[in-house]
Amino acid sequence: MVRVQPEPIRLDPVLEAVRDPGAGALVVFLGTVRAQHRGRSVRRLEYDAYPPMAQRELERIAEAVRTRFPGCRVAAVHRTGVLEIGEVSMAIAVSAPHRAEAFEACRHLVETLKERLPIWKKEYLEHGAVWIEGEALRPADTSPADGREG
Amino acid sequence: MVRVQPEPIRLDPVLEAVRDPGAGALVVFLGTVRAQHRGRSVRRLEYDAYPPMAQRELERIAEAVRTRFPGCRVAAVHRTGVLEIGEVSMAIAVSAPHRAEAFEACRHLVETLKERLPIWKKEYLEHGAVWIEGEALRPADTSPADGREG
Amino acid sequence: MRIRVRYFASLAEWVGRREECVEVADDADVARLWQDLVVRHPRLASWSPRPLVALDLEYATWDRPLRGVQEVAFLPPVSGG
Amino acid sequence: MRIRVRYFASLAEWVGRREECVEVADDADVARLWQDLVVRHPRLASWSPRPLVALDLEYATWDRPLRGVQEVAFLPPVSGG
Repeated sequence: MVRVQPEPIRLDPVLEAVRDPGAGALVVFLGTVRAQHRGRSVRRLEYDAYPPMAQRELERIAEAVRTRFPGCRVAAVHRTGVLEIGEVSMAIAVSAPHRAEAFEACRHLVETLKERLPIWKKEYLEHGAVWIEGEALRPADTSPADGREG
Repeated sequence: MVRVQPEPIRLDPVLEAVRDPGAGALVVFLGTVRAQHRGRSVRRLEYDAYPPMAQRELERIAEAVRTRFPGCRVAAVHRTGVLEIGEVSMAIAVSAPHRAEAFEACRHLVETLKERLPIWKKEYLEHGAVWIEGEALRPADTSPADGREG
Repeated sequence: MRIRVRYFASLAEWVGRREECVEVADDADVARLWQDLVVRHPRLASWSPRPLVALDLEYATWDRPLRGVQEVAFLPPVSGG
Repeated sequence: MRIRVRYFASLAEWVGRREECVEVADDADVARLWQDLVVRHPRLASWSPRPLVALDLEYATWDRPLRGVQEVAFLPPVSGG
Protein backbone atom coordinates (compact mmCIF):
# COMPACT_ATOMS: atom_id res chain seq x y z
CA MET A 1 0.00 0.00 0.00
CA VAL A 2 1.64 3.15 -1.27
CA ARG A 3 -0.55 6.19 -1.70
CA VAL A 4 -0.72 9.98 -1.86
CA GLN A 5 -4.28 10.94 -0.93
CA PRO A 6 -6.43 13.86 0.23
CA GLU A 7 -8.49 11.59 2.52
CA PRO A 8 -7.63 11.24 6.22
CA ILE A 9 -5.15 8.43 6.85
CA ARG A 10 -6.55 5.34 8.55
CA LEU A 11 -3.92 3.29 10.33
CA ASP A 12 -5.52 -0.16 10.15
CA PRO A 13 -5.13 -0.70 6.39
CA VAL A 14 -1.51 0.52 6.64
CA LEU A 15 -0.73 -2.07 9.32
CA GLU A 16 -2.69 -4.75 7.48
CA ALA A 17 -0.57 -4.17 4.38
CA VAL A 18 2.65 -5.17 6.15
CA ARG A 19 1.29 -8.05 8.23
CA ASP A 20 3.52 -11.09 7.75
CA PRO A 21 3.81 -14.35 9.74
CA GLY A 22 7.57 -14.16 9.18
CA ALA A 23 7.81 -10.74 10.84
CA GLY A 24 8.85 -10.31 14.46
CA ALA A 25 8.91 -6.53 14.37
CA LEU A 26 6.71 -3.80 12.99
CA VAL A 27 7.76 -0.15 13.15
CA VAL A 28 5.32 2.62 12.33
CA PHE A 29 6.09 6.28 11.85
CA LEU A 30 3.33 8.87 11.95
CA GLY A 31 3.96 12.48 11.05
CA THR A 32 1.53 14.71 12.93
CA VAL A 33 0.72 18.40 12.61
CA ARG A 34 2.34 20.42 15.39
CA ALA A 35 0.87 23.50 17.01
CA GLN A 36 4.37 24.98 17.25
CA HIS A 37 7.11 24.98 14.61
CA ARG A 38 10.43 26.71 15.29
CA GLY A 39 8.72 29.21 17.55
CA ARG A 40 5.82 29.94 15.21
CA SER A 41 2.27 29.20 16.38
CA VAL A 42 0.71 27.16 13.60
CA ARG A 43 -3.07 27.12 13.18
CA ARG A 44 -3.26 24.51 10.45
CA LEU A 45 -1.21 23.15 7.58
CA GLU A 46 -1.84 22.72 3.91
CA TYR A 47 0.11 20.28 1.82
CA ASP A 48 0.41 21.21 -1.84
CA ALA A 49 1.42 18.25 -3.99
CA TYR A 50 2.18 17.20 -7.51
CA PRO A 51 -0.03 14.12 -7.13
CA PRO A 52 0.92 11.88 -10.07
CA MET A 53 4.64 12.46 -9.52
CA ALA A 54 4.35 12.16 -5.74
CA GLN A 55 2.54 8.85 -6.15
CA ARG A 56 5.16 7.56 -8.56
CA GLU A 57 8.06 8.84 -6.46
CA LEU A 58 6.63 7.25 -3.32
CA GLU A 59 6.38 3.93 -5.18
CA ARG A 60 10.00 4.23 -6.29
CA ILE A 61 11.16 5.03 -2.76
CA ALA A 62 9.21 2.11 -1.27
CA GLU A 63 10.60 -0.23 -3.91
CA ALA A 64 14.16 0.93 -3.24
CA VAL A 65 13.68 0.25 0.48
CA ARG A 66 12.36 -3.26 -0.25
CA THR A 67 15.45 -3.92 -2.37
CA ARG A 68 17.84 -2.53 0.21
CA PHE A 69 16.17 -4.35 3.13
CA PRO A 70 15.08 -7.74 1.77
CA GLY A 71 12.45 -9.40 3.92
CA CYS A 72 10.85 -6.09 4.85
CA ARG A 73 7.30 -5.25 3.92
CA VAL A 74 6.63 -1.57 3.40
CA ALA A 75 3.54 0.66 3.35
CA ALA A 76 3.53 4.44 2.97
CA VAL A 77 0.70 6.97 2.80
CA HIS A 78 1.06 10.76 2.55
CA ARG A 79 -1.88 13.07 2.87
CA THR A 80 -2.52 16.28 0.91
CA GLY A 81 -4.78 19.29 1.44
CA VAL A 82 -5.64 21.10 4.65
CA LEU A 83 -4.81 19.41 7.98
CA GLU A 84 -5.65 20.53 11.50
CA ILE A 85 -3.31 20.32 14.51
CA GLY A 86 -2.81 16.71 15.60
CA GLU A 87 -3.87 15.16 12.30
CA VAL A 88 -1.65 12.57 10.65
CA SER A 89 0.17 13.85 7.57
CA MET A 90 1.98 10.64 6.79
CA ALA A 91 2.09 7.02 7.92
CA ILE A 92 4.96 4.66 7.18
CA ALA A 93 4.92 1.03 8.28
CA VAL A 94 7.69 -1.52 7.92
CA SER A 95 7.61 -5.12 9.09
CA ALA A 96 10.74 -7.28 9.21
CA PRO A 97 11.97 -10.49 10.77
CA HIS A 98 14.06 -8.50 13.29
CA ARG A 99 13.67 -5.14 14.96
CA ALA A 100 16.99 -3.62 13.86
CA GLU A 101 16.03 -3.85 10.17
CA ALA A 102 12.49 -2.66 10.84
CA PHE A 103 13.73 0.48 12.63
CA GLU A 104 16.45 1.14 10.07
CA ALA A 105 14.21 0.63 7.03
CA CYS A 106 11.43 2.79 8.49
CA ARG A 107 13.82 5.61 9.34
CA HIS A 108 15.47 5.39 5.93
CA LEU A 109 12.09 5.53 4.21
CA VAL A 110 11.03 8.60 6.19
CA GLU A 111 14.28 10.44 5.46
CA THR A 112 14.23 9.64 1.73
CA LEU A 113 10.61 10.64 1.43
CA LYS A 114 11.27 13.99 3.09
CA GLU A 115 14.10 14.64 0.65
CA ARG A 116 12.34 13.57 -2.52
CA LEU A 117 8.54 13.62 -2.36
CA PRO A 118 7.14 16.55 -4.41
CA ILE A 119 4.94 17.86 -1.60
CA TRP A 120 5.09 21.29 0.07
CA LYS A 121 3.92 22.47 3.42
CA LYS A 122 2.12 25.78 3.91
CA GLU A 123 1.77 26.94 7.50
CA TYR A 124 -1.22 29.09 8.37
CA LEU A 125 -0.14 31.36 11.21
CA GLU A 126 -2.06 33.81 13.36
CA HIS A 127 -1.33 36.49 10.76
CA GLY A 128 -0.72 35.26 7.26
CA ALA A 129 0.84 32.10 5.94
CA VAL A 130 4.27 30.83 4.88
CA TRP A 131 5.52 28.18 2.51
CA ILE A 132 8.13 25.87 3.96
CA GLU A 133 10.52 25.13 1.13
CA GLY A 134 13.39 22.96 2.25
CA GLU A 135 14.99 24.94 5.08
CA ALA A 136 13.60 28.25 3.78
CA LEU A 137 10.41 30.14 4.51
CA ARG A 138 8.61 32.20 1.90
CA PRO A 139 5.56 34.41 2.46
CA ALA A 140 2.41 32.78 1.08
CA ASP A 141 -1.09 33.75 0.05
CA THR A 142 -3.61 32.92 2.71
CA SER A 143 -6.01 31.34 0.23
CA PRO A 144 -5.81 27.58 -0.33
CA ALA A 145 -3.29 26.56 -3.02
CA ASP A 146 -5.84 24.45 -4.85
CA GLY A 147 -8.21 27.39 -5.16
CA ARG A 148 -5.93 28.91 -7.79
CA GLU A 149 -5.91 26.20 -10.46
CA GLY A 150 -4.45 27.85 -13.58
CA MET B 1 -0.03 4.06 29.78
CA VAL B 2 2.41 1.42 30.99
CA ARG B 3 1.09 -2.07 31.48
CA VAL B 4 1.91 -5.78 31.64
CA GLN B 5 -1.30 -7.63 30.82
CA PRO B 6 -2.68 -11.01 29.72
CA GLU B 7 -5.32 -9.35 27.51
CA PRO B 8 -4.70 -8.81 23.77
CA ILE B 9 -3.06 -5.46 23.08
CA ARG B 10 -5.25 -2.86 21.43
CA LEU B 11 -3.30 -0.20 19.57
CA ASP B 12 -5.75 2.72 19.81
CA PRO B 13 -5.37 3.36 23.56
CA VAL B 14 -1.59 3.12 23.20
CA LEU B 15 -1.58 5.81 20.50
CA GLU B 16 -4.11 7.88 22.41
CA ALA B 17 -1.79 7.88 25.44
CA VAL B 18 1.00 9.68 23.56
CA ARG B 19 -1.13 12.10 21.56
CA ASP B 20 0.26 15.61 21.96
CA PRO B 21 -0.37 18.84 20.00
CA GLY B 22 3.34 19.61 20.44
CA ALA B 23 4.38 16.37 18.74
CA GLY B 24 5.40 16.22 15.10
CA ALA B 25 6.42 12.57 15.15
CA LEU B 26 5.04 9.38 16.61
CA VAL B 27 6.99 6.13 16.39
CA VAL B 28 5.37 2.83 17.28
CA PHE B 29 7.08 -0.51 17.73
CA LEU B 30 5.07 -3.72 17.70
CA GLY B 31 6.65 -7.04 18.56
CA THR B 32 4.80 -9.83 16.75
CA VAL B 33 4.98 -13.61 17.10
CA ARG B 34 6.97 -15.17 14.24
CA ALA B 35 6.30 -18.53 12.66
CA GLN B 36 10.06 -19.07 12.33
CA HIS B 37 12.78 -18.34 14.86
CA ARG B 38 16.42 -19.17 14.09
CA GLY B 39 15.37 -22.03 11.88
CA ARG B 40 12.79 -23.45 14.29
CA SER B 41 9.12 -23.67 13.26
CA VAL B 42 7.19 -22.08 16.08
CA ARG B 43 3.54 -23.02 16.63
CA ARG B 44 2.79 -20.55 19.38
CA LEU B 45 4.51 -18.68 22.19
CA GLU B 46 3.92 -18.42 25.87
CA TYR B 47 5.25 -15.54 27.92
CA ASP B 48 5.91 -16.35 31.55
CA ALA B 49 6.21 -13.21 33.67
CA TYR B 50 6.79 -11.97 37.16
CA PRO B 51 3.83 -9.60 36.89
CA PRO B 52 4.27 -7.17 39.80
CA MET B 53 8.00 -6.77 39.12
CA ALA B 54 7.50 -6.57 35.34
CA GLN B 55 4.91 -3.83 35.83
CA ARG B 56 7.20 -1.89 38.14
CA GLU B 57 10.27 -2.41 35.94
CA LEU B 58 8.37 -1.24 32.86
CA GLU B 59 7.32 1.91 34.74
CA ARG B 60 10.95 2.55 35.73
CA ILE B 61 12.14 2.07 32.15
CA ALA B 62 9.45 4.38 30.75
CA GLU B 63 10.29 7.02 33.35
CA ALA B 64 14.00 6.80 32.55
CA VAL B 65 13.23 7.33 28.85
CA ARG B 66 11.07 10.37 29.64
CA THR B 67 13.95 11.82 31.65
CA ARG B 68 16.55 11.07 29.00
CA PHE B 69 14.37 12.40 26.15
CA PRO B 70 12.49 15.39 27.56
CA GLY B 71 9.44 16.32 25.49
CA CYS B 72 8.73 12.70 24.61
CA ARG B 73 5.54 10.97 25.65
CA VAL B 74 5.85 7.25 26.18
CA ALA B 75 3.45 4.30 26.32
CA ALA B 76 4.41 0.64 26.69
CA VAL B 77 2.36 -2.53 26.95
CA HIS B 78 3.69 -6.09 27.16
CA ARG B 79 1.44 -9.09 26.95
CA THR B 80 1.72 -12.35 28.91
CA GLY B 81 0.29 -15.84 28.45
CA VAL B 82 -0.19 -17.84 25.25
CA LEU B 83 0.06 -16.01 21.91
CA GLU B 84 -0.58 -17.31 18.42
CA ILE B 85 1.53 -16.53 15.33
CA GLY B 86 1.04 -12.91 14.22
CA GLU B 87 -0.27 -11.67 17.57
CA VAL B 88 1.25 -8.59 19.16
CA SER B 89 3.44 -9.35 22.17
CA MET B 90 4.39 -5.76 22.89
CA ALA B 91 3.55 -2.25 21.77
CA ILE B 92 5.73 0.78 22.43
CA ALA B 93 4.72 4.28 21.34
CA VAL B 94 6.75 7.45 21.62
CA SER B 95 5.70 10.91 20.47
CA ALA B 96 8.16 13.79 20.26
CA PRO B 97 8.46 17.20 18.67
CA HIS B 98 10.92 15.80 16.08
CA ARG B 99 11.36 12.45 14.40
CA ALA B 100 14.99 11.84 15.40
CA GLU B 101 14.13 11.82 19.10
CA ALA B 102 10.99 9.77 18.55
CA PHE B 103 12.93 7.05 16.72
CA GLU B 104 15.82 7.12 19.17
CA ALA B 105 13.64 7.04 22.29
CA CYS B 106 11.45 4.24 20.92
CA ARG B 107 14.46 2.14 19.96
CA HIS B 108 16.10 2.78 23.32
CA LEU B 109 12.94 1.80 25.16
CA VAL B 110 12.64 -1.46 23.21
CA GLU B 111 16.27 -2.40 23.83
CA THR B 112 16.14 -1.61 27.55
CA LEU B 113 12.92 -3.50 27.98
CA LYS B 114 14.36 -6.59 26.27
CA GLU B 115 17.34 -6.46 28.62
CA ARG B 116 15.47 -5.87 31.86
CA LEU B 117 11.81 -6.90 31.82
CA PRO B 118 11.30 -10.09 33.90
CA ILE B 119 9.41 -11.94 31.16
CA TRP B 120 10.39 -15.23 29.48
CA LYS B 121 9.43 -16.71 26.17
CA LYS B 122 8.55 -20.35 25.72
CA GLU B 123 8.37 -21.57 22.16
CA TYR B 124 6.01 -24.43 21.37
CA LEU B 125 7.56 -26.35 18.47
CA GLU B 126 6.25 -29.22 16.40
CA HIS B 127 7.75 -31.60 18.96
CA GLY B 128 8.15 -30.27 22.45
CA ALA B 129 8.87 -26.79 23.73
CA VAL B 130 11.89 -24.68 24.67
CA TRP B 131 12.49 -21.80 27.01
CA ILE B 132 14.36 -18.88 25.47
CA GLU B 133 16.57 -17.53 28.22
CA GLY B 134 18.77 -14.71 27.02
CA GLU B 135 20.71 -16.21 24.12
CA ALA B 136 20.26 -19.76 25.47
CA LEU B 137 17.64 -22.43 24.83
CA ARG B 138 16.53 -24.86 27.51
CA PRO B 139 14.13 -27.80 27.03
CA ALA B 140 10.72 -27.04 28.52
CA ASP B 141 7.62 -28.88 29.67
CA THR B 142 4.87 -28.73 27.10
CA SER B 143 2.24 -27.80 29.65
CA PRO B 144 1.48 -24.12 30.26
CA ALA B 145 3.74 -22.50 32.86
CA ASP B 146 0.82 -21.07 34.80
CA GLY B 147 -0.74 -24.50 35.20
CA ARG B 148 1.88 -25.38 37.80
CA GLU B 149 1.35 -22.75 40.46
CA GLY B 150 3.29 -23.91 43.52
CA MET C 1 6.71 22.40 -29.96
CA ARG C 2 4.11 22.89 -27.22
CA ILE C 3 4.79 21.82 -23.71
CA ARG C 4 2.80 21.84 -20.49
CA VAL C 5 4.43 23.64 -17.55
CA ARG C 6 3.39 23.15 -13.93
CA TYR C 7 4.22 25.25 -10.87
CA PHE C 8 3.89 24.39 -7.19
CA ALA C 9 3.84 26.00 -3.77
CA SER C 10 5.35 29.52 -3.78
CA LEU C 11 6.24 29.25 -7.47
CA ALA C 12 2.57 28.82 -8.33
CA GLU C 13 1.75 31.91 -6.27
CA TRP C 14 4.52 33.98 -7.89
CA VAL C 15 3.39 33.00 -11.37
CA GLY C 16 -0.28 33.37 -10.42
CA ARG C 17 -1.21 30.01 -11.90
CA ARG C 18 -0.52 26.32 -11.42
CA GLU C 19 -0.08 25.38 -15.05
CA GLU C 20 0.11 26.69 -18.58
CA CYS C 21 1.03 25.57 -22.08
CA VAL C 22 3.99 27.26 -23.78
CA GLU C 23 5.70 27.09 -27.13
CA VAL C 24 9.44 26.29 -27.04
CA ALA C 25 12.14 25.76 -29.64
CA ASP C 26 12.57 22.12 -30.72
CA ASP C 27 16.12 22.04 -29.40
CA ALA C 28 15.36 23.80 -26.09
CA ASP C 29 16.58 22.41 -22.82
CA VAL C 30 15.15 23.11 -19.35
CA ALA C 31 17.39 26.14 -18.79
CA ARG C 32 16.20 27.68 -22.06
CA LEU C 33 12.55 27.08 -21.17
CA TRP C 34 13.12 28.81 -17.81
CA GLN C 35 14.59 31.84 -19.59
CA ASP C 36 11.43 32.05 -21.72
CA LEU C 37 9.27 31.74 -18.62
CA VAL C 38 11.13 34.56 -16.89
CA VAL C 39 10.27 36.78 -19.86
CA ARG C 40 6.59 35.83 -19.50
CA HIS C 41 6.59 36.14 -15.70
CA PRO C 42 9.27 38.71 -14.80
CA ARG C 43 8.82 38.07 -11.09
CA LEU C 44 10.45 34.65 -11.55
CA ALA C 45 13.78 36.39 -12.18
CA SER C 46 14.12 36.99 -8.46
CA TRP C 47 12.94 33.51 -7.38
CA SER C 48 15.99 31.82 -5.95
CA PRO C 49 17.54 29.31 -5.65
CA ARG C 50 16.89 27.70 -9.03
CA PRO C 51 13.91 25.34 -8.63
CA LEU C 52 14.12 21.58 -9.01
CA VAL C 53 12.73 20.29 -12.26
CA ALA C 54 10.79 17.17 -13.23
CA LEU C 55 10.21 15.95 -16.78
CA ASP C 56 7.19 13.69 -17.19
CA LEU C 57 7.09 12.94 -13.44
CA GLU C 58 10.82 12.26 -12.93
CA TYR C 59 13.46 14.51 -11.43
CA ALA C 60 15.83 15.79 -14.15
CA THR C 61 18.74 18.16 -14.56
CA TRP C 62 18.58 21.62 -16.14
CA ASP C 63 20.61 20.60 -19.20
CA ARG C 64 18.10 17.96 -20.28
CA PRO C 65 16.63 18.55 -23.78
CA LEU C 66 12.85 18.85 -23.87
CA ARG C 67 12.26 17.00 -27.14
CA GLY C 68 9.59 14.34 -26.58
CA VAL C 69 8.67 15.67 -23.15
CA GLN C 70 4.95 16.27 -22.43
CA GLU C 71 5.12 18.01 -19.08
CA VAL C 72 7.73 20.05 -17.25
CA ALA C 73 7.27 20.83 -13.56
CA PHE C 74 9.21 23.44 -11.57
CA LEU C 75 9.46 22.45 -7.93
CA PRO C 76 10.56 24.46 -4.90
CA PRO C 77 12.67 22.52 -2.37
CA VAL C 78 10.26 19.95 -0.99
CA SER C 79 8.88 19.86 2.55
CA GLY C 80 6.56 16.88 2.83
CA GLY C 81 6.44 14.57 5.81
CA MET D 1 13.36 -15.79 59.45
CA ARG D 2 10.85 -16.92 56.79
CA ILE D 3 11.08 -15.70 53.28
CA ARG D 4 9.04 -16.26 50.14
CA VAL D 5 10.98 -17.56 47.12
CA ARG D 6 9.71 -17.40 43.52
CA TYR D 7 10.96 -19.23 40.44
CA PHE D 8 10.28 -18.51 36.79
CA ALA D 9 10.54 -20.10 33.35
CA SER D 10 12.89 -23.11 33.29
CA LEU D 11 13.81 -22.59 36.95
CA ALA D 12 10.19 -23.14 37.96
CA GLU D 13 10.13 -26.32 35.91
CA TRP D 14 13.40 -27.59 37.41
CA VAL D 15 12.18 -26.94 40.94
CA GLY D 16 8.70 -28.25 40.13
CA ARG D 17 6.97 -25.25 41.66
CA ARG D 18 6.67 -21.50 41.17
CA GLU D 19 7.00 -20.43 44.77
CA GLU D 20 7.65 -21.65 48.29
CA CYS D 21 8.37 -20.32 51.77
CA VAL D 22 11.72 -21.15 53.34
CA GLU D 23 13.45 -20.54 56.64
CA VAL D 24 16.85 -18.80 56.41
CA ALA D 25 19.41 -17.60 58.92
CA ASP D 26 18.94 -13.97 60.01
CA ASP D 27 22.30 -12.97 58.56
CA ALA D 28 21.91 -14.88 55.28
CA ASP D 29 22.59 -13.23 51.97
CA VAL D 30 21.25 -14.28 48.56
CA ALA D 31 24.18 -16.64 47.91
CA ARG D 32 23.57 -18.42 51.21
CA LEU D 33 19.85 -18.81 50.43
CA TRP D 34 20.72 -20.34 47.07
CA GLN D 35 23.00 -22.87 48.77
CA ASP D 36 20.07 -23.89 51.01
CA LEU D 37 17.78 -24.15 47.99
CA VAL D 38 20.26 -26.40 46.17
CA VAL D 39 20.11 -28.74 49.16
CA ARG D 40 16.30 -28.81 48.95
CA HIS D 41 16.23 -29.10 45.15
CA PRO D 42 19.44 -30.89 44.13
CA ARG D 43 18.73 -30.42 40.42
CA LEU D 44 19.42 -26.68 40.87
CA ALA D 45 23.11 -27.51 41.37
CA SER D 46 23.44 -28.01 37.63
CA TRP D 47 21.38 -24.98 36.62
CA SER D 48 23.82 -22.53 35.09
CA PRO D 49 24.70 -19.73 34.75
CA ARG D 50 23.76 -18.33 38.15
CA PRO D 51 20.26 -16.81 37.85
CA LEU D 52 19.50 -13.13 38.24
CA VAL D 53 17.93 -12.20 41.54
CA ALA D 54 15.28 -9.70 42.59
CA LEU D 55 14.54 -8.66 46.16
CA ASP D 56 11.06 -7.26 46.70
CA LEU D 57 10.63 -6.57 42.96
CA GLU D 58 14.04 -4.95 42.34
CA TYR D 59 17.13 -6.43 40.74
CA ALA D 60 19.83 -7.05 43.33
CA THR D 61 23.29 -8.59 43.64
CA TRP D 62 24.07 -11.97 45.22
CA ASP D 63 25.87 -10.46 48.20
CA ARG D 64 22.81 -8.55 49.40
CA PRO D 65 21.67 -9.48 52.92
CA LEU D 66 18.09 -10.75 53.16
CA ARG D 67 17.17 -9.10 56.44
CA GLY D 68 13.87 -7.24 56.00
CA VAL D 69 13.19 -8.77 52.59
CA GLN D 70 9.75 -10.30 52.00
CA GLU D 71 10.23 -11.96 48.65
CA VAL D 72 13.23 -13.23 46.70
CA ALA D 73 12.86 -14.14 43.03
CA PHE D 74 15.33 -16.16 40.97
CA LEU D 75 15.19 -15.17 37.34
CA PRO D 76 16.66 -16.85 34.26
CA PRO D 77 18.10 -14.44 31.67
CA VAL D 78 15.06 -12.58 30.36
CA SER D 79 13.58 -12.89 26.86
CA GLY D 80 10.57 -10.62 26.68
CA GLY D 81 9.77 -8.42 23.71
